Amino acid sequence: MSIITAEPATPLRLTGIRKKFGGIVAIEQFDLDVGAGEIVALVGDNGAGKSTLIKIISGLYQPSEGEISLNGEPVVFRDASDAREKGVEVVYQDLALVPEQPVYMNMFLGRELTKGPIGILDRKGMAKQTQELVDTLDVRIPSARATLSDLSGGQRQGIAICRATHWASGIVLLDEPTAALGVAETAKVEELIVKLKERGMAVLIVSHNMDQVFRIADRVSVLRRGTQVATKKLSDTSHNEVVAMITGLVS
Amino acid sequence: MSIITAEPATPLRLTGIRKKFGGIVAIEQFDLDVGAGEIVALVGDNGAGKSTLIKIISGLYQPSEGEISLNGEPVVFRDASDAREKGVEVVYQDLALVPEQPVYMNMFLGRELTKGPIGILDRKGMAKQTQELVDTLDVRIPSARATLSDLSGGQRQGIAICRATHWASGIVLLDEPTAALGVAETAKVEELIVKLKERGMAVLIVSHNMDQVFRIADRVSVLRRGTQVATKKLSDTSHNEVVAMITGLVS
Amino acid sequence: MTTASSSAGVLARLRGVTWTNYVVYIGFALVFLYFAITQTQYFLNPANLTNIVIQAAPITIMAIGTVFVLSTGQIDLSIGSTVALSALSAAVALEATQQWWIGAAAGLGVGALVGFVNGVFVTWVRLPSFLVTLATMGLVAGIARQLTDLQAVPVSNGPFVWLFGGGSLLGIPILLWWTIAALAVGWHLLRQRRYGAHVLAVGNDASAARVSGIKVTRVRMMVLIGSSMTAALAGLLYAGRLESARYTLGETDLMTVIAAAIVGGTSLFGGKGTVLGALIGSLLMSMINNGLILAGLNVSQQMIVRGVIILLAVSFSLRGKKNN
Amino acid sequence: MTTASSSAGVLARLRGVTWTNYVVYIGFALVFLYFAITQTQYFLNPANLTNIVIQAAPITIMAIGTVFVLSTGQIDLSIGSTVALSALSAAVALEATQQWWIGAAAGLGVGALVGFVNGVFVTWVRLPSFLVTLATMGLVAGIARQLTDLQAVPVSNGPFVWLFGGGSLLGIPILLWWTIAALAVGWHLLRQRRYGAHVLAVGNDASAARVSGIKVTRVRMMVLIGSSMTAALAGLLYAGRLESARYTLGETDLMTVIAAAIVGGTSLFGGKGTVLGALIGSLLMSMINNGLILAGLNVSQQMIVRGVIILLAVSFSLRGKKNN
Amino acid sequence: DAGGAPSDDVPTDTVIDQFGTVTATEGPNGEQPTPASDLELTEEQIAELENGGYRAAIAWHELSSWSNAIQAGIEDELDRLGVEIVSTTDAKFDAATQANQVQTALSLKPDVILGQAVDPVTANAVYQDAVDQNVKLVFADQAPDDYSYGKEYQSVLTDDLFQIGQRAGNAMCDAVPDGGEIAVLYYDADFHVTNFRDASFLSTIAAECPDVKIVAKEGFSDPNKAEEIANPLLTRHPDLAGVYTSWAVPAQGVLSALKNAGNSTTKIVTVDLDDTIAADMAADGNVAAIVADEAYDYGRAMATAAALAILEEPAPEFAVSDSVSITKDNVADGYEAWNQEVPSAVLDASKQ
Ligand SMILES: Nc1ncnc2c1ncn2[C@@H]1O[C@H](COP(=O)(O)OP(=O)(O)OP(=O)(O)O)[C@@H](O)[C@H]1O
Ligand SMILES: Nc1ncnc2c1ncn2[C@@H]1O[C@H](COP(=O)(O)OP(=O)(O)OP(=O)(O)O)[C@@H](O)[C@H]1O
Ligand SMILES: [Mg+2]
Ligand SMILES: [Mg+2]
Repeated sequence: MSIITAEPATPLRLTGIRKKFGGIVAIEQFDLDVGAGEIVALVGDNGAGKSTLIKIISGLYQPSEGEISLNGEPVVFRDASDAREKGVEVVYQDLALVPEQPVYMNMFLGRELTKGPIGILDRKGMAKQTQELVDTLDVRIPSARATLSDLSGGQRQGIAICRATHWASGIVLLDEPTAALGVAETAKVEELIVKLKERGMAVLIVSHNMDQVFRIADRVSVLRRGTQVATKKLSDTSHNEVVAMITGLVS
Repeated sequence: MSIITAEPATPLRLTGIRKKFGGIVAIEQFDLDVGAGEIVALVGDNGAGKSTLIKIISGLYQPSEGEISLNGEPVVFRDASDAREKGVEVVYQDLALVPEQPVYMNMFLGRELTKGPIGILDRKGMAKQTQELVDTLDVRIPSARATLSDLSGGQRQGIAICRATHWASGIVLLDEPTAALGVAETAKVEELIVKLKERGMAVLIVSHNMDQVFRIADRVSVLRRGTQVATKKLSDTSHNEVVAMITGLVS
Repeated sequence: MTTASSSAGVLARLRGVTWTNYVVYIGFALVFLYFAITQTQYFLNPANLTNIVIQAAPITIMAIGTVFVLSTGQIDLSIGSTVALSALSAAVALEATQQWWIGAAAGLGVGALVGFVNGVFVTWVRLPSFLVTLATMGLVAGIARQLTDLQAVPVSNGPFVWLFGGGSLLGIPILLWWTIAALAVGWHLLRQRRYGAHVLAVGNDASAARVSGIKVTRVRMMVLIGSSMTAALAGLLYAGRLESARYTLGETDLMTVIAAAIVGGTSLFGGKGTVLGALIGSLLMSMINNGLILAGLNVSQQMIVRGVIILLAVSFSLRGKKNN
Repeated sequence: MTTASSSAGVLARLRGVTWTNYVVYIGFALVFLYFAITQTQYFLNPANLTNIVIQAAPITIMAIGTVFVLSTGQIDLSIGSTVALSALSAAVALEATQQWWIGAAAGLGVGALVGFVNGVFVTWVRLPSFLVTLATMGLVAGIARQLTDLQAVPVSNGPFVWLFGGGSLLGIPILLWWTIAALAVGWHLLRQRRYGAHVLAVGNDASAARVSGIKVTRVRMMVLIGSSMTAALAGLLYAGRLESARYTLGETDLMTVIAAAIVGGTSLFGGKGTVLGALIGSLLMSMINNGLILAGLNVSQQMIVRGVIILLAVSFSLRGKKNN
Repeated sequence: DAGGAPSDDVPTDTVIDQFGTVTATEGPNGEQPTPASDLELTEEQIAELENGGYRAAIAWHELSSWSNAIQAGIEDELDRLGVEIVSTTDAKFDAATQANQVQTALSLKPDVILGQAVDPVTANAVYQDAVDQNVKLVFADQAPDDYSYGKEYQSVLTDDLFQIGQRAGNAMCDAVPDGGEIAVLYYDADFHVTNFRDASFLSTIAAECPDVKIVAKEGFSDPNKAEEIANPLLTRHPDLAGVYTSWAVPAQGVLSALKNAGNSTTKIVTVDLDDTIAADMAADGNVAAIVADEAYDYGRAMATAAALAILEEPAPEFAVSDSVSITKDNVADGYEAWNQEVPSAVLDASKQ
């Protein structure tokens, strides 16, 4: 692990993260740096602890032990708004959208546009911008004013991705962002992620799709049953080696 | 479309299915037969209408027009229990599990095991069987008595698949069943689906994963923006042709 | 394609239309028509119609506060006793100072305090709002009884009585102005401001709201304070109109207020609220009470017929809405 | 690794332990201890302790019915007036026939009917249970008032009074037996039978329950009938104990019953219910009422202190439970 | 019009019509009244009480400013006699609650229970435990139906309900012109005190000013919502000369309806002292007269009866307290009857 020098501090650093739920240890010990303009993939079997880690970084869970630093500064998030204020944007696996609200409201939730001197909600503006954002992803939705719960699974995931990437300013966490997406939509989202990287974001992506990992990530970190097995440059490893580390068939 | 003869009737036949939500037409017109011992894949972009079709067959939605026949008999399902009683088992995209109940309860919901002369719930028996079922799928869960909402996304999907396949007796509908699963778990589930086919079930699977479609399905039906583009034998088509039909880049 | 399935298609199309959201007005219209026909002479008398609206004023205002509380998935049972404590505090303060604004401030201050206490226990101690407000309901009622030892307190301050009771402006009774103001503020907050969007989001899915950066705790606190403040305002209106305050004021209003909100289309389980609906709901209740008295029924008969009318009116209004 | 984060770790570990589900008993124990210490002489008297349980009997029984209703995500506001109508019907039937079982059947039959009407409007017409039961609450109360024209009706049938009021068996008061029986049946239904699993599933996620083949409509109907039947039984118990029936019986029980269920750990929003918790909740309420009278406080003070004690007891019990 | 016509008939089958024409206050079993002011204790009796360490429990059917005035009388007198009040309860008009409260209070081993039963039928069972434990019972207004004097209970004290109704009736006759129309707002519940008083009011009107027409009898169950009843009443009978209400709380609603309709001619007569009603009367408002009982002395008489019961001395079977008619001219008399200062609000009102 590098010692902090005069060079720009690492956007995201995790040190000795550990998480227990009651008696169950979900994460044993986890260390990782994600640099600016870097995409790190987090892979592992079902129940390995990937989403738990994402939720810890985004302030939804508090780690049982360990430390998170953003840009060299240790931080303690009491809740998700804390993390969000520090520039952490997330696509959660369970999406975390509000089902009975219109799509545009979900897109702007907590950051609604207002207009006029007394700050009236700008519903029209939000709907328009939402449509534009969704269009860039090739995700077709019936209307930006549709109720979220009427959308298909992939459409909802598209909304969640649009929301996170639109507001991204420093760190982006993506938990299986393309799981519900079609072929074309997935390609568009991968493009988008690469663009985030080019804009200098630190991206941490969870994926079960090895092809995807090899297509877009710079490094990969493997979790197995809560234990961090290894963190490697993708150029230094192979498809088979990663799968072997995930399943534990080769150590 | 074949005329019904003396040979065993088709397990599942859809004729002229059409579905509108208010002003939106989700499915224009859909016809399909799924034979015994056959796996048909249903593919299409996000929002194409795949899940809507699954929900129509499983009795959750009523079609605006069209007819469903099971084993040659036209049926009208008022709700999901009707379909279930006729032997239609489903893995829904949004899983349809009860979050605050233990895993084993979810596995046996609506068909709980009982014991003793007055029919007391056999919690122990259900937990034991659940653990066994989940083990065969390689999905690791903390415990069969864990609360469902504490499970990871993949673990939940595993439970939903176990439930549907365990009770399968005639028709199995799977809506993106491996979207949240890891590499090893996906392989196991594909194995299981092939076994269902070997047991003579009619299987309809929705998937965005073309490799998977080509690995396990016999035929594929393509939906684009609610319109049925084509239904083909997989041996008569290619990866590229299917993708082209999905995206509509080649007609 | 059978006839059955295509008529099902028509039905499905009809159901899809969003006017189902507005049919609560049908129930209202039906009840209105019923009384207009059976009790023409008295019911349609303009003074009588004005009375219906004016009598509904405190209920309407509290129902607006309750819309916000229910929308966040909470409930406030303490509003009834807050009415009494606010009215009594105002009356006592008026007696001591004879300054209308001190009386008003005393009443509203009491409301804010009750709401704050509710909020603290709901958000910091994280107790169910039902239990917290049930406890404070008793607590506040006890304090109201203690305050003047069960004595009613006259209110004789002219400006206060004008402002909260008998006054009128541009020929329109002041209670109507208060109703209009509460509606405008409530509607603006719920529909036009971020606050309203956050209220609905918290009630619909609190954890999704939380990860979207909404201060869930603060929203829950605010709606509880708001609800108590509407109850306090209702207390002032009772005090102004009756020119007196008593510990029994508001005692029986709780169910009417919640019913008004729910009849209007607000969900008891959060995530759905409408301010205009609360007005309709509250007018419906007021109209039914008025019509039944005009019909000359005794109390028992009124209770029976009221139950039947509510069932019918609501059946016409809400039937067919999906309610999973 | 800072001290702060490791002490947070300890806290997190403590929170993870499932005993948080059982701490409602802590609140109960604390209140018990408080009265045992401050009112030793009178409170701990065995006769007094028996009184607490016996007085709680109707509330406990109704709370058990309410646990089922709340568990499915509904609410039944009509129980209070069903108590009165059941008691009066039983008393009138007894007067006419002097057969204890006809009286009991009349009371319980009325309960089943009210529950069925509630169920029809909730499941077939698909109205919110809050509105339906609010309407039938008034309707049933009106009928109860009409039935005997506000007159109280004495109950003099020996077997009836023994069975539902003053009797005792094996040295244990009959009301205690009823409580035990209701607990056993309620616990068995909720924990040991499919029915209970379906009730919780419907309340937790109705659409998931539906696709799992659960007859959601039937479950909703059943719990409403069950709830009215517990209210009817409570009515019989009141009639037996008071050796008379009156239209005001049960009028003030509604909130106490719901509070007992919720204090016990049942959720107002469905999906979570506990029968034993309802017992504890109801005993807690009964104990507080008892202790405050013994403490010699005046009525206003009783109301204030009751509110404070409920807040504190519940704070100790429910604090720290996750409540998203 | 079909709907309106029947509603113009004045009902004759209400809870206040069940008594028919009443002529005097007597017990339900024909007990003859003794004046409450006759109750007295001897020096020896007082001494015995002071040294006895006796205990009393008070069980109200419902609390109000009236019961407060009584309670004050009871407290002062029992205090003087050295009898400790160990509990006070409010049954909120619920018989089952009262049963619980009496049962609980018995744990405190009182020597006597004073108070008012929710109703005489349910009260049989409510007080049975007390009877069994030989606790003495002194009731306000009515004893349990099946109880007999000197056996199960020791004394009943009551207002002269007939006199109150009669005073109210006479006040109404004075307040409205000959041939005027009046309305009655009665408590639509089975509650003896108000039912009987209202019956006496009706009888008095019929006897003393038969040309005054009773054009409406409206029942209420929620006294806080009387305005909702008064408004339609005024719509239907715009020429009302007077309104009688069973007690002061509903009168408040009527007053409000009149004020808001700008009506200063319709007169109100009601029962029970109430600061707000008294203030209106003092300020020459709509309220013409109030009838108030001598509640404080009533309370003291109850305490005295309780003391006699403790000492196993005979207390009167049926003692009756007086009442006063209050108009603008003698407001102070009313407050004296309740042993209270005339509140400044009422004094101010009378100066205007
Ligand atoms: N709130 C919780 N309480 C208890 N156990 C939990 C909780 N959340 C997660 N777990 C457990 O922790 C483990 C890790 O879960 P996590 O969701 O992080 O897995 P994951 O790696 O994201 O899996 P998937 O690929 O299936 O999404 C699982 O065994 C899960 O059951
Ligand atoms: N209940 C509903 N009300 C209104 N519109 C709906 C409803 N359900 C689905 N739709 C619309 O119908 C279309 C088809 O949805 P469906 O869920 O069937 O898509 P899908 O093919 O399953 O997509 P995905 O691959 O993203 O899961 C979408 O545009 C969706 O917005
Ligand atoms: Mg995950
Ligand atoms: Mg889908």
